[in-house]
Amino acid sequence: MDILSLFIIIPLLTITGIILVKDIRNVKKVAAIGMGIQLILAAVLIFLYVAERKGGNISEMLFIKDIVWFKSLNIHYAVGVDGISVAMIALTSIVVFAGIFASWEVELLTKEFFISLILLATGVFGFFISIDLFTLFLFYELAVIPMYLLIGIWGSGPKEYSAMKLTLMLMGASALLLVGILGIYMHSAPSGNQLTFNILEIKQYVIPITAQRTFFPFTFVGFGVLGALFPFHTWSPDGHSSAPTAVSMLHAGVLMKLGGYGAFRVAIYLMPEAAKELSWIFLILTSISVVYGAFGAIAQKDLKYINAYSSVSHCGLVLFAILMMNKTAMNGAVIQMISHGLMTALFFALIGMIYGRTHTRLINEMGGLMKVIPFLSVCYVIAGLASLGLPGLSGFVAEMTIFVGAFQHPDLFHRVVTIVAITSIVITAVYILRVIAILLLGPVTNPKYENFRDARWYEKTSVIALILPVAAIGMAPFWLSSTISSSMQPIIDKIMAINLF
Amino acid sequence: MINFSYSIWLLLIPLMMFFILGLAGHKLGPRLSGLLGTSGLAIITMLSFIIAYSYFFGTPKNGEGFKAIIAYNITWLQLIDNLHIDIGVLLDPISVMMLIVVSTVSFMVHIYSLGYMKGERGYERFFAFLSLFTFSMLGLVVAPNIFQMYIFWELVGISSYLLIGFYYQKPSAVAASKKAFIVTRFADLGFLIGILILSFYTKTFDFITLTDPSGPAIAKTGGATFMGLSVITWSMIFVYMGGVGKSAMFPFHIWLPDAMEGPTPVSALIHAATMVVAGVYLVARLFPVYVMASPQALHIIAYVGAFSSLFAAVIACTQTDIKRVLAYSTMSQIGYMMLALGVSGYGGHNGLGFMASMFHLFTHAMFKALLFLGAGAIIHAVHSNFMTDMGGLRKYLPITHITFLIACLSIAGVPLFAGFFSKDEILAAAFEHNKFLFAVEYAVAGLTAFYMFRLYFSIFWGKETQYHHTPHEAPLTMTIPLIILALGAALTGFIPFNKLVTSDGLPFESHLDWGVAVPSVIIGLLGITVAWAMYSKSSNLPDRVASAFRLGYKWAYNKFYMDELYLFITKKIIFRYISEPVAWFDRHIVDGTMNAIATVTQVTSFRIRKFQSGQIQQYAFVYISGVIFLVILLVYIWR
Amino acid sequence: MNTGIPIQYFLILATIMFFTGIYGFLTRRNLITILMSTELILNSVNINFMAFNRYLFPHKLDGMFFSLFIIAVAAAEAAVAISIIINIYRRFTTINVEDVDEMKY
Amino acid sequence: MNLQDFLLMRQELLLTLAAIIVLAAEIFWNPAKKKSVIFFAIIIFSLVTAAGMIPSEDGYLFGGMYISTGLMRLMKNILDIGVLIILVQSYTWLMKPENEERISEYFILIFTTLVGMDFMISSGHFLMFYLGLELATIPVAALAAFERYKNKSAEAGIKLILISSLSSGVLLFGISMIYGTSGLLYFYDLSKVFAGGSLQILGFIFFFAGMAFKISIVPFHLWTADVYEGAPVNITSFLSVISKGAALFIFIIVLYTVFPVIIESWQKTILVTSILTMTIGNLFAIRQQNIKRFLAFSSISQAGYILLGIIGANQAGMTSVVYYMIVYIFSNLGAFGVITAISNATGKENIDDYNGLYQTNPKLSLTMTLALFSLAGIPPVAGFFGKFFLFAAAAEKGFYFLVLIAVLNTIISLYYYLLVVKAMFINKNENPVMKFKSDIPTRFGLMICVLGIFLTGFASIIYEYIKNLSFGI
Repeated sequence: MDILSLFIIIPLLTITGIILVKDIRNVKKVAAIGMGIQLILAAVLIFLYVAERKGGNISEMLFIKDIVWFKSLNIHYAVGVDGISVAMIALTSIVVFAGIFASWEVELLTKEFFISLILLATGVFGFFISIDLFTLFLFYELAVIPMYLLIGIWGSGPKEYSAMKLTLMLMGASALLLVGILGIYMHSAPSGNQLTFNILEIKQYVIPITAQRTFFPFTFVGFGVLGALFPFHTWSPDGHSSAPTAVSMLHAGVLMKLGGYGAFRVAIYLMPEAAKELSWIFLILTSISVVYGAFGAIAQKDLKYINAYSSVSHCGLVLFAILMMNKTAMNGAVIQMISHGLMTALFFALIGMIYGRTHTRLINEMGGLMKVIPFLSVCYVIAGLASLGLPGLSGFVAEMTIFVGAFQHPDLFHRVVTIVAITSIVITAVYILRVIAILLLGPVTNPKYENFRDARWYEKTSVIALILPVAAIGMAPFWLSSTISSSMQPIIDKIMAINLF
Repeated sequence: MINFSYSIWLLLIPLMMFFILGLAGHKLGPRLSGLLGTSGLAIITMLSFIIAYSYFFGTPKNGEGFKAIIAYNITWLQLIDNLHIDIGVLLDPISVMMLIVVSTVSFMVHIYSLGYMKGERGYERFFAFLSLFTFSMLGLVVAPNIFQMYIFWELVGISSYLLIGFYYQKPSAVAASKKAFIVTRFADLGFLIGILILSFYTKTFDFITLTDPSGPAIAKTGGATFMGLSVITWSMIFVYMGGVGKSAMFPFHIWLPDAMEGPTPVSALIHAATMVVAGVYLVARLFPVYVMASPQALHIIAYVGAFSSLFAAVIACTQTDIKRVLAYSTMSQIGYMMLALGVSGYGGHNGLGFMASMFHLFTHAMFKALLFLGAGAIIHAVHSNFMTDMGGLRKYLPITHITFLIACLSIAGVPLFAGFFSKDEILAAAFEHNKFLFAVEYAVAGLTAFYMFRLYFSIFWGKETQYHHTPHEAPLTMTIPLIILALGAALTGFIPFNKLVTSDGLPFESHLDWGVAVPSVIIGLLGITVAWAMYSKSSNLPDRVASAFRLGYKWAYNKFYMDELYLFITKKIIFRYISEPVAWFDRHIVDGTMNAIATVTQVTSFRIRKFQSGQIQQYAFVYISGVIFLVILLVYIWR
Repeated sequence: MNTGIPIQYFLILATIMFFTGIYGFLTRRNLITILMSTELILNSVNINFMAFNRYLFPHKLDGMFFSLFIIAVAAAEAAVAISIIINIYRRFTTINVEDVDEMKY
Repeated sequence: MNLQDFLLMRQELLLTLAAIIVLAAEIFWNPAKKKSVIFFAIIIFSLVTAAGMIPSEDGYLFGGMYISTGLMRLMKNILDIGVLIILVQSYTWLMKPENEERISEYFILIFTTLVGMDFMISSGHFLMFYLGLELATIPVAALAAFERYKNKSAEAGIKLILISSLSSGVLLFGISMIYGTSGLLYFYDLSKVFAGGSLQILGFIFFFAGMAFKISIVPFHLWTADVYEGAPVNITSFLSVISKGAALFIFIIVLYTVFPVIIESWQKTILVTSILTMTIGNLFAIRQQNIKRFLAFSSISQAGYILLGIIGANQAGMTSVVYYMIVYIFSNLGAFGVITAISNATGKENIDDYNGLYQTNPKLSLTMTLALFSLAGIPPVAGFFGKFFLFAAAAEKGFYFLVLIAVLNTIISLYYYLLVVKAMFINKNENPVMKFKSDIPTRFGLMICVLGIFLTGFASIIYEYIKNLSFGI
C-alpha cells in the first residue's frame, strides 16, 4: 500500500468506524482520532517528500502509483504528488482536523454529520493526489455533493435555498469542466495514438491550438467558479453564511482551493497557448473580483457575509496570480491558497464560536467582546491581521510574492491590473478593522455577555491548530516558497517553451 | 573592520520580549513583566551605544568617511532569481544615529511607564506592545533593503495601532487607532507601488545598490518616462507618499492629533520621537536617489514640508488640549526636517540641509519626548488634558516645571539649547537654496515659540485654578526620565553632526550663520513675550485676540475642517457611494441573474404543462405531428 | 401477367386508408371507433405489403406472410384493447375518450 | 430441432416453458395455497436466468430470422436480472388479498412479455422483429390495467394499448416502405442493398417513430407519464427499465446493422430528438408531485442521455449504452423498490409524503438517495461512470455541443433529484411515514440494487466485457 492511497483509505476507515460506533458520544472522538492520524500522515508525507528531494529525485511527481482501471478508455487510478500538492494536502489535513474540533458541539444527527464531513474531506484529498483527469474529476464531484446535505440539514438561515444554489452552481461548473476534460482527452495524443487522461503524459504533447481555444475557457471557468471567479461567485456568500461552522471552514478553506489548484494544474498547464491568448479576459474578471469582493465586504453586516466576500477577494487574487503565468506570481498563488485556506478557516471557526455564544452574527448587535472572551477575540484579531497582510503572518508573504511577481510582467497591461489588484489591501484593512472595532473593541454592549465562558479546550485546539501554521509561514516562508517554486519549475518550463514560437 | 554581527540581537531581544510578555504576561504578573521589558530595553540601549561608539570612533576612516556596513544579512524570501527579500542589519551614520534615538527614548519611556501605567488593566499587554514597537522600529532603522523597511514599516504601523487603541473600551481610542492605521495604510499603498516600480526598473531592493551613484537607480534614469517625469522620479514620489503618511505630513496628517488618545508614554515614544520621523528617515535613506535621479520629487518634499509646518503651527496656536498642541507642534517640526531635506544638495557643504535635518531629528526627539512625558506627568497630576483646567502648577510640580521649561526653550530655539543649533542649521540651508521657504520657516519659528510658551504659561502660571485634590509631583520612575531627557534637550546641540552624519559620509565644515541665527532668535523671543503678555496672568486678552480674528481663529480651531473632509470622503463616498452600491449590485444584479435562470426554468416548465393534457387523442396528434416534423426536417430540409 | 390496375392505385388507396385511420384516431370520441381506426391503419399497411409483393417481388411471398401475421396480431391487440375498454366502462360508466383523463400535467 | 438449436434459443424456450408450467400450476394446484406459486415462479425464473448465463457460441436459426450473438445473450441476461429483481419486489404487492387471485396470471404475462423481448432482440428479420415487439407490448397493456379496481390502472391500460397500436401501425407503414423499395426484410440483406433514397428515409422515420414510442423519446413520449402513474408500481418499474431497455437494445442493433448508409440522417434525427427529450423530460419532472410520475419524466430524460451513446455510432457508444442500461436498471429499480415498499406499507405516493422519511426509515431513505444520485450521475455510485462514458462516446465523434446540452440538463435533473433528497432528509413533517419493517424479499431486492449501484461503477471488468462484445459502424 502506497502512502498516497492511505490519504483516501484512512478517511474511509474513519467513516466505517463512525458507522460501527454504538455510543453517539464517541462519534466525534473517532472522527478526531481518524483525522489526527491523517494529520500525522501528512507530516510523514512532508518528511518523505523532502527526503526524496534531498536524495536528488528530480522527477516531477513523487510516490507515483498507477493502476489501470478502465483499460479500453485508458482510465487509470493514478496518484502522485509534487511540492504543491503536498502543501495542499497538509493544508487540508490541518483544516479538517480543526474542523472536527470546531464542530464538537453538533447535537443533531451527529453520526451523519461527521460522515458527510469526512466524505467531503476524502474527495478533497483524492483531488489533490490524483494525476489522472478522470479520478480528479471524480473526486471533485465527490467533494461537492456532501455539501448539499451538510448545509441543508445542519445549516442556518435560508439553508435549503443556499444549499441548493451552491450545489447547482458548483455542479454547473463541473458540467463545464466535464466538457473541458473530455475535450482535452480527445486531443490528448496525436491521432492514432492511445488517448490518455494522465496529466503527465498529456503535457508532453502540445494540444492543437484550435482545440485549446475551445476547451480552455470551459476548463478554466469550470474551476474558476469554485475559485469564486466574478461573476460566478454568488454561491459563496449565501453558501458560507448558511453553512455550519466546520463546513464553512472546509469550504472556504479547502474546497475553494480546488478551483485554483485545478486551474493551473489542468487549464494552464495543459493548454498554455490558449491561456496566453485568453488570459486578458480572465485577468480583467479576476481583478474585478479582487477589488469588488473587498468593496462588497465593507457594506456587509453579517460576519459570515463579510468573510465570504473577503474570500471572493482573496481567491480572486489566486486566480489573478495564476493567470500572470510567471513563476513568482504562481508561487504566490499557491502560498496565497494555503494562507487564505488557513486564515479563512480560522475566521469561520471563530465566527462559529462567537455565534455559539451570542446567537447572532450581525456585527451591529454585538460589541466589546474583547473584554468577555479575550482568547477568541485576540485570535480573531490575529486572523484579521493575517487577512489584511500584516508582515509576520502568512497573508503578507503570499500577497507580496504575488504582487512583486505580477509586477515583473513585461507587459504594461499586466502591471496596470496589478496596481488595481494591489489597491485591495487598503480596502481589506478598512473592513477588517471596521469589524474588529465594532465587534471586539469598545464597551460591552450587552450585560449578559459578562457571564460568557472563554474558549473550551476543543475550541482552543481547533484555533491553535490553525494559528500556528499561519504564524510559521509568516515568519519563515523560505522553505515553503522554495519547495513550491522548485515544483513549479516544470509548469513554468512548459509555459516558457511556447514563448519561442 | 570590526564585526558588528552581534547587532542582530537588537532585533532578537525585543522580539523575544514581545513573545514572552504577550504569551506568558498574565502569568508573570504586572511587576515582573514590567521589569523584564525595561531590562530588555536597557540591554538594547547599551548595545546601541556600544555600536554607535565603535562605529563612529572604533572604525578606522582612512579619509573616505563613514562606509555603510552590512552587519548581518539572511535571505528571508526568494521572489525572483535577482529579487529576494532579506532580513539584515545595515549600519551607517544615520541608522546608528537613529539607533541611539530609538533605544534611548524607548528606554526612557519604559522606565516612565513603570510609574505612569501602574495599576492599569493590561499592564503586561502594554509592555508587550512596547517591545513589539521597539522591535519594529529598530528593524525599520537598520533595514539594509527597502523591502525590509516596508515590512517593519507595516509593523510599526500595527504596533502604533495597538498602542493607540490600548484603552480598547474607550470608543474614541478605538476610532483613533482605526483612523491612524487606515490613513497610514493608504499612504503605504503608495510606498508599495513605489517599491514595485523601483524594483521593476532596477531589479534590486538593496539600499546600497540603489543609492550607489553609478547604480541602476541613478545611472539609468534615462529609462522610460511618464508625463514628463522619469519613472524613477515617479517611483520616488510614490515612496515619499509612504513617508507623508507615517510622518503625518499634509494631507495625511489627520491621524496624528487623534492618536493622542493613546497613553501618554506612547505618544511620547511613537508619535513624537521615533515612528513619525520614519518618513524623514526614509527620505534620508534614499537621499542620493532623490537628489541625483529625481530632483522634482525633492522639490515636492520641500514644499510639502514647509506647508505642513506652517499649517500645523497655526492650528497649534488655537488648540486647548495640551497633547494636541504637542501633536501639531510635532507635525510642524517634522515639516522642518522634510523641508531641510528638500532644500539639501549632495556632498560636502551642499549636504548641509541633510545634516541639519538629521540633527533636528535628533534634538527634536529629545525635547519632544520630554515635552510629552512632562505633559503626561501633568495630566497624571490634574487628571485632565485641557489647559483651561490648569494654571499655576509650578509650585506643585517643580521638577516637571523645570524640565518642561527647558524643553520649551529648546524647541523655541533659544540659544545654547539643542533646538537652537539644529533649527539654525535648517534655516541656513533653506536660506542658501530657497528664499521663499526660508521666509515661511521664519514665520513658523515665531509661531512655534508663541504656542509653546502659551502652553507653558497657561499650565504653570496663569490663573490659580482650584483643584479638588492638590496635584502632587510624579513618582521617581517618572521624574528620572524627565531629568535625563532634559539634559539631552539642553546639551545635545553641541554634538558635531557635521563631522558624523552627512549626506556622503564625509565630514565638512559648518559654522553658526549669525546672519540667519540672530533674526530667528529675535523672532523666537518675540513669540515668547507675546505669549507671556497674553497668558502669564489670567486676563481676557486671548479672547479679545481670538474675537479679533474670529473667522481665522474658528477655522484654525477646527483644524481647517480636514477631519470633516476625510469623514465626508470615507463615510459618504467610499461607504455610501461605492460599497453599498457594490453590495446591492451583487445581491440584485449578479445574484439576480443566477436566480432568474432558475425562475425561467420553473416558469417554462409550468407553461408547457398543457402538452400533457391527459387526452389520448392529443397525444396521438403530437405523435403524428412529430413524425411529420421529422419527415420535413430530413427529407426536405437536410437533404 | 398483371394486367389492368397499376400499383399506384393500390398505394394511393393504402395511403388514403392510412391517413383516414389516423384522422379517425384523432377525431372519434368513442374508444371502440378509435380501435377500429387503428385496424384501418394496419389494413392499409397490409395492402401496401401485398401490393408491393405482388407487383415488385412476385417470386417471394414475404409481404403476404407479413400481412397475415399483422392480421393475427391485430386480432390479439383488439382482444386486449376491448377487454380493457370493458373495464373502462365498468369504472367510468362511459367509453367516451375525453372522460378518460384522470391523469394529466 | 437438435440440442444445438435448443442451446441457441434456450432463453426463449425456457421462458415459454416456465410460462406454461405456471399456467399448469394455476390450473392443477390446490387453490388453498395459491400463494406459494410466487416462490415457485420466482425459483423457476431464477433457474431460467441462470441457464441464460451458460456460455454458448453464436449462430442463427430459420435462415437468419433468429440470430444469437454474445451481445444479444448479454442483453437478455441483463433483462432477466432486471425482471428477477422486479418479481422479488412485487412479492408484497401480490400477497395483497385483492391480487392473490391472479398471481399466476401476473407471472405468465411477465414471462410472455419477456419472451417477446428476447425474440425482438435476437431477431434478424423485420417480421420476427415485429412479432417480438407486439408480444412485448400487448401483455404489458394487460399488466398496466392489472388493478381492475382502480380507475387509473384502467386508464393507463387503454392509453398504452391505443398509442402502442397506433405506433405499431406507423412502424409497419415504415417497414412496408422499406420492403417496397428493397423487397427484402432480412437485416443482413438489407444492410447490403440499402441505398438511402427519400422513400427509404421516410420508411426509416416511420420505423424510428415506432421505436421512439417504446423508448419514449420526445415527442413520442406523452403516454409515458400517465401510464407510469396509473400502472401498479412494479409494472411501472417494468415499463421504465425492461421494455425501454429491450427497445433500446434492438434499436441500436438495427441502426448499426440496417441503416449505416443513412447515418447522417439518423444522427441528425437523434441529435434533435435527444436534445428535446432531455430538456422536455427534465422540465416536466421539475414540478411533479406524484413520485411515480416524477420518475416517469426522469426516465424520459434518461432516455435522452442514452441517445448520446447511440449517436456516436462507434463501439464505445454501444458499449456505453449497454453499460448504462445495467446501471440504469439497478438505479431505477432501487428507487422503485423503495417506492413499492412505501406504497405497499402506506399507499402514499406523493413526494410530500416523503418529508422526514429519514427520521423514521433511514435505510429506505439512504437507498433512495443512492439510487437518485446514481440517476443524477454523482460519484462514487455507478451512474457517474455510466454518464461519463456516454458523454465520452458522443464527444469522441465531436458532438461537444450535444454533450454540453446534456451536462447542463444533468444540472436540472440534479435539482429535482435533490428535491426528493431534501424532502427525505431536511423537510419537517408532523406526521411522517410511520416506521415499518419491510419483508425479506423486498429487502433482498433492495440489497441487490444497492450492491449493483456500487459495484457496477467500480468493477471495470463489466465495461471491458461489454466492450469486447459490442461493435460500431
